[in-house]
Amino acid sequence: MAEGTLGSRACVVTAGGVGGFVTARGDGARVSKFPHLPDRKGGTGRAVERPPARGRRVLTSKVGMDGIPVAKLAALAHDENLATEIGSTPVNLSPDEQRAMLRQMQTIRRFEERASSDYHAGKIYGVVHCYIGEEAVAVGVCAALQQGDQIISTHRGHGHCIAKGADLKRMMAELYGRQTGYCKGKGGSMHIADFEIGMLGANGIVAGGISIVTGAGLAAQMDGKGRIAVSFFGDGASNAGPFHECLNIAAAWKLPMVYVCENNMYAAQTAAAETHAMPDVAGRAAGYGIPGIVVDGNDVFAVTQAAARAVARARTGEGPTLIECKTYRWRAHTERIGQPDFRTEEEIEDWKKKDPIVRLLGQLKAQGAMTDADWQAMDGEVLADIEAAVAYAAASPFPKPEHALEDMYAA
Amino acid sequence: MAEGTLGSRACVVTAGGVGGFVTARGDGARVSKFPHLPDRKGGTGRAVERPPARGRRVLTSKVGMDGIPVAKLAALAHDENLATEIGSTPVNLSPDEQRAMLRQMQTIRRFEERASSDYHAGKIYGVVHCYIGEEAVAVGVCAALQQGDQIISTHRGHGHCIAKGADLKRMMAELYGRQTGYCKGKGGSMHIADFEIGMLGANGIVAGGISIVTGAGLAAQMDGKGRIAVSFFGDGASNAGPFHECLNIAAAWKLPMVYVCENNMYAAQTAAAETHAMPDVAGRAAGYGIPGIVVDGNDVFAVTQAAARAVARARTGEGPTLIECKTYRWRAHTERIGQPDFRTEEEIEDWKKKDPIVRLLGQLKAQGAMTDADWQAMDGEVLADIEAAVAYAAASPFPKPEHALEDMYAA
Amino acid sequence: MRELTYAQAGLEAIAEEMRKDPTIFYMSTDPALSLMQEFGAKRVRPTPIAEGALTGIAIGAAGSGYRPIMDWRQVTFSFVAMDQIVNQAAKIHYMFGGQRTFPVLYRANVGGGTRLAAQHCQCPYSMFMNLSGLKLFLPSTPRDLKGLLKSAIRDNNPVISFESNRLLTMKGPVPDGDYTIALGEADIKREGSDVTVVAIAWLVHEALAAAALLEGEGISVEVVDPRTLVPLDAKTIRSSVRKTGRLLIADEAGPTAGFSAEVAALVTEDPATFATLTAPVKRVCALNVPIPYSPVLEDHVFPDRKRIAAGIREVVEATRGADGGVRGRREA
Amino acid sequence: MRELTYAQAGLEAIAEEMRKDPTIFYMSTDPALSLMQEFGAKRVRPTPIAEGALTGIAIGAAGSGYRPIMDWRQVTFSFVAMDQIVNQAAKIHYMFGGQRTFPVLYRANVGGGTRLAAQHCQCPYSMFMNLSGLKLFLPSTPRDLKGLLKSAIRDNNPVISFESNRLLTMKGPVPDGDYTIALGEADIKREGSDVTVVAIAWLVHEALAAAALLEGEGISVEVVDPRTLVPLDAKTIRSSVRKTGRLLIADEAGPTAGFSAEVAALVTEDPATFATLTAPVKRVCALNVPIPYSPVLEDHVFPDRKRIAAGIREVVEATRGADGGVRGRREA
Ligand SMILES: Cc1ncc(C[n+]2csc(CCOP(=O)(O)OP(=O)(O)O)c2C)c(N)n1
Ligand SMILES: Cc1ncc(C[n+]2csc(CCOP(=O)(O)OP(=O)(O)O)c2C)c(N)n1
Ligand SMILES: [Mg+2]
Ligand SMILES: [Mg+2]
Repeated sequence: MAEGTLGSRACVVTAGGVGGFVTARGDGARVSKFPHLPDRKGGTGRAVERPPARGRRVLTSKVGMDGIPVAKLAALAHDENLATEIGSTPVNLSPDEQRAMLRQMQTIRRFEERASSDYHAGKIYGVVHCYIGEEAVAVGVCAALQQGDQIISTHRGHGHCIAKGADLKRMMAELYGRQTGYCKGKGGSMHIADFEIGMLGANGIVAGGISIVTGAGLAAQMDGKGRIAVSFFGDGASNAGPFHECLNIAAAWKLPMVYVCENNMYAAQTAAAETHAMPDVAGRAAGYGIPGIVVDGNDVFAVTQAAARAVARARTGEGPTLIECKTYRWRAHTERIGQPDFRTEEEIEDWKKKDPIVRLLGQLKAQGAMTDADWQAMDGEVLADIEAAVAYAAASPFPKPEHALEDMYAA
Repeated sequence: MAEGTLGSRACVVTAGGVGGFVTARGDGARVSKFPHLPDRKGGTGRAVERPPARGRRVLTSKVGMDGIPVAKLAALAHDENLATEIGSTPVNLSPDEQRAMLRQMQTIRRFEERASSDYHAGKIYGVVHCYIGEEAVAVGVCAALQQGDQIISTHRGHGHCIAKGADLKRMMAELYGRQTGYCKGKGGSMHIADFEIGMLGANGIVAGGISIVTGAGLAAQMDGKGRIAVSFFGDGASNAGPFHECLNIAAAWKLPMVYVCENNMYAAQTAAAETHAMPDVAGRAAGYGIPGIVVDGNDVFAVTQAAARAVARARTGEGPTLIECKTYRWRAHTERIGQPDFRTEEEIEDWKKKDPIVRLLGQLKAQGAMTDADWQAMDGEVLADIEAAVAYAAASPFPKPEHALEDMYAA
Repeated sequence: MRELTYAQAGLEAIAEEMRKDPTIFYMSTDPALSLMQEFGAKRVRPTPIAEGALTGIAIGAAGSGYRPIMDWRQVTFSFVAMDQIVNQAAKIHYMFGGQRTFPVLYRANVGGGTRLAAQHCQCPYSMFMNLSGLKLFLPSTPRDLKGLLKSAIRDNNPVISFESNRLLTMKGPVPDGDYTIALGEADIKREGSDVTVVAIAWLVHEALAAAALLEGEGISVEVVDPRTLVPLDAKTIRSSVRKTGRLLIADEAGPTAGFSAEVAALVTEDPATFATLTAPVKRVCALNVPIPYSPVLEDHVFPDRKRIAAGIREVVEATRGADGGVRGRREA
Repeated sequence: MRELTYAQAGLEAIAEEMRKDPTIFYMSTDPALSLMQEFGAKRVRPTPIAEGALTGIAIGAAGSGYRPIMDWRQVTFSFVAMDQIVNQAAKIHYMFGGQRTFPVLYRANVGGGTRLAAQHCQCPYSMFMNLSGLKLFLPSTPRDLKGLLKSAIRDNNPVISFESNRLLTMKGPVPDGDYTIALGEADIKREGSDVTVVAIAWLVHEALAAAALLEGEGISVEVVDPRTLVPLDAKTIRSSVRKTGRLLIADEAGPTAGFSAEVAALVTEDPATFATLTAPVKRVCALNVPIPYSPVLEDHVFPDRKRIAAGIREVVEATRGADGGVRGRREA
């Protein structure tokens, strides 16, 4: 880790072997190695103990991501635009827009609360992966996009769908396995998609979507209409081949791409600290010659500012950016019961205190843009939307068995 | 690119968007973007013109790799051992050892000159990829290894075989498709291997061997006997998924690995500048928290010093290192005729002037460790060895057709 | 005999072998807790999600004296590792002239019924059958799984253990103590004289159910479970067909160039067996589509006891005598 | 008619389509020079060696209005892209309920004869046949290749064009002007009455040579070239067998669960065709090994006209009457 000054401009760079979070201002760089890493003893009550990992140092440093500056830039010294500070304040967002973001976040949460309970009630099949706790990432990134921009999602896809503007009714109908669902019941939670709005699908293969959306980015570049494409993926996916192949191709071809790593510090039951030697995935950007940004993924304004800069870069032909959003999932990896979860109750509770929705609500209240009554009304509307979606799904017919043979080949 | 000082120790780091070569001393960092990149006009006479590449900037900066310090360390600020200077002088090498290195390099060259002419004479089948011009890499790296260490090679494997100590007779017999060859005629040039000496095979799939040898590294770690493993691969392979997956795993698990990228600036007909946004593959090491070293791959002493340090790290449990050797192949991608080669005659000639054998010979002469007569005698011996290998191969029987059914399953 | 689930029998086989042989180690993105607890994180390794590299790492470790087990979990995740499977694992022994042995065991869950849709439900073992250099099995009972896994772990070649999602929680008798089941040996799960049903995995149980049903209709069904896909026990299959004169193949995979096609070919290319065939060969397989999510759709895609029974009736019908009795092959 | 090589016919198809349709672009680690020169580096892209990503990039671009062509070159390089082929390309249209079309063409060279050994010589098309969602073809002549490539480029589904290494330099007549050959239509390359030989790619030519040879022995051979593997023209194959009563399948790939097994099954599961079969089905395929390097070994592994001829004699022998004459199917 080296820190220096290039001319009068603040500059911070990460170097091999260290990394960590670094403020963009160069004042008092804080280096943390895997903050929030649980000690892997204990367990959440529902989880069984996992043997300690391979004798590798388990760092429990609690240097957090609160406070300001909340966004940290790595390896951005060369890019003046990006190296300016990203803060936890709304930039170019009207109160209405900010409220809309809050509402979207709450919609994701309420949608998934319902999906989870309907899953446990046997009305939704297979598996459901909840995004609860990570809502600021999808909403923050999608707020920086325009119609015509395309995104791709992961197995944990409801949040991305809703943030990109998908119809709750058709989403819920898909989860219910109905003919009126987005995929006519052929996809379910892991394959929810709405190509009309540029949501190229949840994907059941970890890192499986990164290449596809990079192809959408290539198409956008060839079109020359200033459209861009965004790949969402997890910390787990960042260790898979397609991450590397696509970042390299996008960098070499200057594709209008934004790669958003949702680092919730776990891939299913495996902690990122066991599979990454470095805490920051964004530190890999430098190797491809592109900016890597680390941002507090529970701060929707910071996320959207980071995204806006990356989107601007992409739209103006400067090429891809890697944004790493540090966040956390509140629920187990999937809603299936009986799966171990090695995270501690304490860690989960800590993160619940950083609830991105509560935070945004607090900011809106502080601005005077929202009262408690407004919030209650908003939540009531959101709940009504979810109810309507459920009612629609429940009233929709199942596909007919013979529909299984449809949609095989396009005409 | 930022440069600074951490305490009293020289430190240099590469940052996103720039990179390039950086001296380990921090004095006068030189940044070059794709040195030696041809302008892709012209052609070598045997080659047809290739349309200029995708309108992307084609940089022809001629900042070279000559002069001292010839080795450049990137992103090593945290590692005192590695950040010390690597020079073009023999360290811990007796004159005999130095002469042995020269002889090995000349053996590779003479072996391939013969393999090429026998290929064109129809005595060797399929395809032959020549390593001529890159001999210092294999010999320099393998000189830093011990028996019991394992290496894996690429489609361009003769040099690695010879440097690891393979028997020329069995090598040539394999190329001749004979029963006495290393693989009983089942492999040929692209699958030459000698597991007894820890040469785990040439591999016909680009990046295909990286994972396998990483498994050998894992075995070495589990054995706990201080053995290590080395992966050779090209600049082309550095863009493939296994490069990323393996470097990450090796870093996370601290495997005793050395990853050696032979950056000859082309993958078949495609220039690295078209497929890499950054000139240095070694700059990717930082993202995994491991050292990345750029070294003049035509300087056998520099290569072997870099390798020795990486090997020491691996042997003492400090984990993997990525070494990038800048080098050049003199011949076309393969010996097959009719394949285009977009490199200019000028570029090829430039590199021939940096002949690693001539350079080492000069150094030995300067030391007084070698005379012209010695050299002639040595070359004569090498040629005699090759002749003997050819005679052995030519006198060996072809396998019987029914041998095709042998070696299918191990007992 | 004590009863274990299919999943338990698999874990027991692995734990028993790991206790005896310190060169065995296990890798998976999320390995079973019981294995991690017993053997610790050095021998049971949670890995990054990089199945491609890990599949190759297993090969390299195998060539260096270890006996790695790489658990891909859902078979659909193995496709990211296909280069290492096809170009490396399957070829490495042969291509290098047998210089080293590569004892690797890969595990993969296959099959539907889980409502996990196209990217988690698939039965692609036939794709691997067309390769040369791997051994493959797909057991239908806890007992078979345990015995085959033990043989595979001790085998000096790369072996893939395909394990059925639908059977994971199914219980069955498992003998005490150490036993193995040899790769390449079919098991006749039920004897019969009118029709041979060759079935694998879950469909063995569906075939047995169909056989029980048809017993009441006077049709005697023999159920042959090959258990191992490569090498396939053509001898047992053919001799069963020579006895019954009729063949139905039941497979949870689609038919095209699949296991079912191979069995059909093995029988019809063998002159002695072909001569005894009294009815066309019948394949009862999944519909030729990716697996859909909605239960209505998924259940329609897969074959089951009903379709097997209907198929058996059809095969028998094709050779039913004018008097309505089932004709034996000799009368045909 | 003018003559072109197989390789030239392929390039001509692509160039002609690219001239007409600006949404077509081409990616390959080392694309053909003629294409780069004509269309420039935006439409004919030399890529990093990252076939996995590029296979997916093609899918994404296809879903965004383009018609990409991704040339894997040797089929063995496609295995690094298998996840994108199996889990994405083959499933994406169906899994998302047909929301978008994905018109991608993949090209892959298959087959031996090049002395390039196991990692460059393989005929794994059967692995892809077992999937649902792709179309596949493997032509035997320059004319067929050109016509099929044009159909494939215009098709709205992912299609794989398997192209034979052995035929690249083979010349054949190619009509002038624009023409297409529909996917899924077999071609009877030679008519005959005693035996049906279903052969693909290079083995069509070997089968024709065998047929010419056997004409002198009084055996009349019909050679059927399916050309397309998925969808496979079962109708033409079955009706040929119903005419001849005998079937031999010649494939450069190994037999197990392969194209040859599928053809055998298609014929023997069809009651009307099965009823006319007078001899066991015969498969003439590659030996079941990875492809070795040494010419002696490689040539031994692959089937050829001699093995096909021997196989035909065997099939005919199996049904030769006591008088030594070849029995027609009706007399059987
Ligand atoms: C190639 C592949 N391997 C394994 C899995 C099983 N799996 C599903 S989600 C998951 C963890 C993904 O972690 P991450 O990318 O961090 O995303 P997160 O679940 O944390 O959002 C795993 C291992 C899979 N779907 N695909
Ligand atoms: C997966 C794969 N894709 C493509 C090829 C064809 N191919 C063989 S060598 C080569 C270039 C390799 O370049 P590099 O890694 O730089 O090694 P070099 O030949 O320069 O030594 C290519 C594209 C292959 N063998 N494997
Ligand atoms: Mg995660
Ligand atoms: Mg190269």
